[in-house]
Amino acid sequence: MPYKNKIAARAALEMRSGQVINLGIGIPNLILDYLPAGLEIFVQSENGILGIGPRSAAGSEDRNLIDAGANYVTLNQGASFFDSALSFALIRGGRVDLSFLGTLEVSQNGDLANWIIPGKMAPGIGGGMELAQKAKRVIVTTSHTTREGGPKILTQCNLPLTARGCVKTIITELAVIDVTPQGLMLREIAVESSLDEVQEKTDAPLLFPPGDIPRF
Amino acid sequence: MPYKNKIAARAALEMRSGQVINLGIGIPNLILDYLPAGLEIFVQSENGILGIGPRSAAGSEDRNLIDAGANYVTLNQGASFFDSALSFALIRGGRVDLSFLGTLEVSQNGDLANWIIPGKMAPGIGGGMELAQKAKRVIVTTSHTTREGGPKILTQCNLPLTARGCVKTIITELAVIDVTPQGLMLREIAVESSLDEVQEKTDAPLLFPPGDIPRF
Amino acid sequence: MIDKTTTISNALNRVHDGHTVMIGGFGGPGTPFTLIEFLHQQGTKNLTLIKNDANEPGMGISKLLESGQVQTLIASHIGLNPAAVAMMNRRELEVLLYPQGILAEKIRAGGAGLLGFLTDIGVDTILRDSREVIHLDGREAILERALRADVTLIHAAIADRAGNLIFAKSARNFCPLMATAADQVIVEAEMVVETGSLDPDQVHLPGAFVDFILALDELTPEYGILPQHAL
Amino acid sequence: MIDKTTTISNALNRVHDGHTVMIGGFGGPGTPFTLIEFLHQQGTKNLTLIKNDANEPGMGISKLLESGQVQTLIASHIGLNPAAVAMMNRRELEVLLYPQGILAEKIRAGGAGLLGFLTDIGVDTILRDSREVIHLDGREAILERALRADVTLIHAAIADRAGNLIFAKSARNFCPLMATAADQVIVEAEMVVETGSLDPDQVHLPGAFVDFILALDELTPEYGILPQHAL
Repeated sequence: MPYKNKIAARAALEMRSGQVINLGIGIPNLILDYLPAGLEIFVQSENGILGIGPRSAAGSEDRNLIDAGANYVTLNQGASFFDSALSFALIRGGRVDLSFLGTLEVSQNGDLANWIIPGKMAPGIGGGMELAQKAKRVIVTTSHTTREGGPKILTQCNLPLTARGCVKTIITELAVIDVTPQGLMLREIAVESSLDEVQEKTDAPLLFPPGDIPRF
Repeated sequence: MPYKNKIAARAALEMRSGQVINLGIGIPNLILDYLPAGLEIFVQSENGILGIGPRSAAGSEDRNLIDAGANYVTLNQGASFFDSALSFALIRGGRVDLSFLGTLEVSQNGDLANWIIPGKMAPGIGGGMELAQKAKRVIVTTSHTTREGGPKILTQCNLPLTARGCVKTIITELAVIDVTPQGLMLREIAVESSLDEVQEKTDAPLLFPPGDIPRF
Repeated sequence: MIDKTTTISNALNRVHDGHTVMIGGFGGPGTPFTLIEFLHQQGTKNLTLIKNDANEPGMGISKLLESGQVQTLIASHIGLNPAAVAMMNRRELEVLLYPQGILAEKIRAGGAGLLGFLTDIGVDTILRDSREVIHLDGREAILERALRADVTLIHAAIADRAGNLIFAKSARNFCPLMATAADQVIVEAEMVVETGSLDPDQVHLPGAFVDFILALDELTPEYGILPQHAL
Repeated sequence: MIDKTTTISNALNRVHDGHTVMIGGFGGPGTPFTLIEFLHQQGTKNLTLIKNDANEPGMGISKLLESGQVQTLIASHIGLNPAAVAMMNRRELEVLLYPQGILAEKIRAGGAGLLGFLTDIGVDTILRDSREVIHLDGREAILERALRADVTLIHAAIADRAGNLIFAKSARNFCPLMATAADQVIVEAEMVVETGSLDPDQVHLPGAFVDFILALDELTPEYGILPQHAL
């Protein structure tokens, strides 16, 4: 399984029935492919939709129905449409239970940096800042390291922040890590990885729970 | 014709086809009874309606359809419903062409005082302050004097204001008076009244246009 | 399937003494008379109520006012309820009155996760004296804070089990705004339909804002035509 | 009966050089491609555009950007349009970017006749440095001003002749907000129906906000499925 799919599959297990969930662009967009059987969630999209289903099959797209990443999507039972102001009222008003976001950097205290590389990439914030700051729970889904192999999980972020202290959990192809008041706590580790590898590729100290660390 | 109906009938002539119009409580509520033939207006109600028609005939009321004065009303073709925030967006955003309001006092520079008598009557502002301040045109429909015969049209208001300088026209059972930069200009006079009577019952100097003053 | 319908007691035992409660409705339409009646019977007290108006004596929230369950009422106009006006004048009830659209905006701002907004409504009136005033481009503006509540009670015409709502005619008014602005939202619905039976383009309020639904068995006379307002 | 339908030239000659123009749409859905194409052909310039995004190269408002008709673009995210990003980076186009929901609120605030609002979004980030900051209860808040435009251009699925609008699915997005926030509002509609044929409870935007309606004869390929976003 490609690493992105592995992350998405693991991330899917964090959802609970009844939750309102926002899926960011990139890896989060793959999560619906791994929806556990029987789980009933309400996927919100910033452009004014609640109740998104899987992406539309080729040939069955609806020209009026895209998600915030411009993908043609389907609807689940109980879906609804609304304007952009209400869509962000839902986000900023605290009705999004879970927001999955990609990132450039994430720090040991949950700071998130995913929207700007000064002088290099600044296409706009989109809905990410409001989701990061106001969703009840933010989970970062990301490759454990940069394309060049450098760490993305850091003692502190170097890039400008999207929101401070917002990330609760980090899911990578190597590990599931919770951001706790004490620091980064390793919750699970990939079957093909090791404690040493995870720590080596993480530029912040990791805490380990007592006993065996579950594998995924 | 009772004086209230006379005022309403004259006020009805101020409307133009296509206008969005808000009718306050009291005399303004009678205006629809005198709608000129062929005139197509859109009556807005603060509780979230555009396109109100006449009051419901006895026995044909709809329990879900009242205006802001709690009267059961009918709908015209092209009506729509919306929430209270959009209703006041329509008002404060400048899309109400004409607001008819009753008053306690009105001054020669168009100040309106119609919501509070300190220590005596203060049931709340309702939608009146926003209508007075933001409708494109405010017409006051009122008895020319108080129940005790005292003046309501004054050099300046004694009561706390609803909005400053908002009134463009005053319609009473005796006269139609425009508020102009030069002062109160008598536009029309009731057939049964006289210039002397109107001036006597008005506690502010009146200007008279050249030539005959039309009667109504 | 997610099913937010529940019993009235399970829903309303979330309202506790001292809570701030938003209650939908403009006059009769949209007022959740059944939920209010139960709250009255439940005896919850020291409430702060947020509602456009005070209904009329003996009806709707006037029951809560008259029984002394309410400490503070935040409203726009209570002129149709002389009982409430009398309590206000006797200082048995604290009443905070706002221009109607400003009240709607304060609630909406709470629902939209804003801190407040700036308006010129009332800057030239005595309202200004009791408000926070800031200067903007050399002119005065009134700063209005966002309002939120512990619980919102509203009435809907139709709900699906996931909480998607449709309101009828002028019964919409403050209901969808208040549903965005409380930690827990309780809806009484005249009809409950299966999830999936509403057209997504015609839903007035997405189910994400709704926590509990009470299916109304009957509409008591309060919901009907009030003779005093008919011709 | 009131009939707001008109010709495209009569509608669009209200857009003048130097105007601020709001344009509906999130990606394709809701974008008034026909009105934009005519505005492109009309050659109106020095425009300030307000739109969520910049569409994609060669499409929608990108035509106006690429032809140099636009001085300033106020948006939320232009990442799907490398042409716009390149113009921004070469400083051929001034781009002001806001968090998406803040942009929506700024437009809504303009439409609601407010002066601005207060938010905590971004107070802990570099955004703060380019914003107006005030202190509220000992904490910092960002003051965002209301946005208004000379003209708004939007796309609707159905309009009646009085201007009541219904939007389709995710094509609603910014359209109804922008329609409240401009001095003149021009709508292109896929279908125009007689006034009285829409259910008043299902109207998404009341006709009072609409000045001109263009009945679309055909939907050009821009309105269709974009292969680059399909599976």
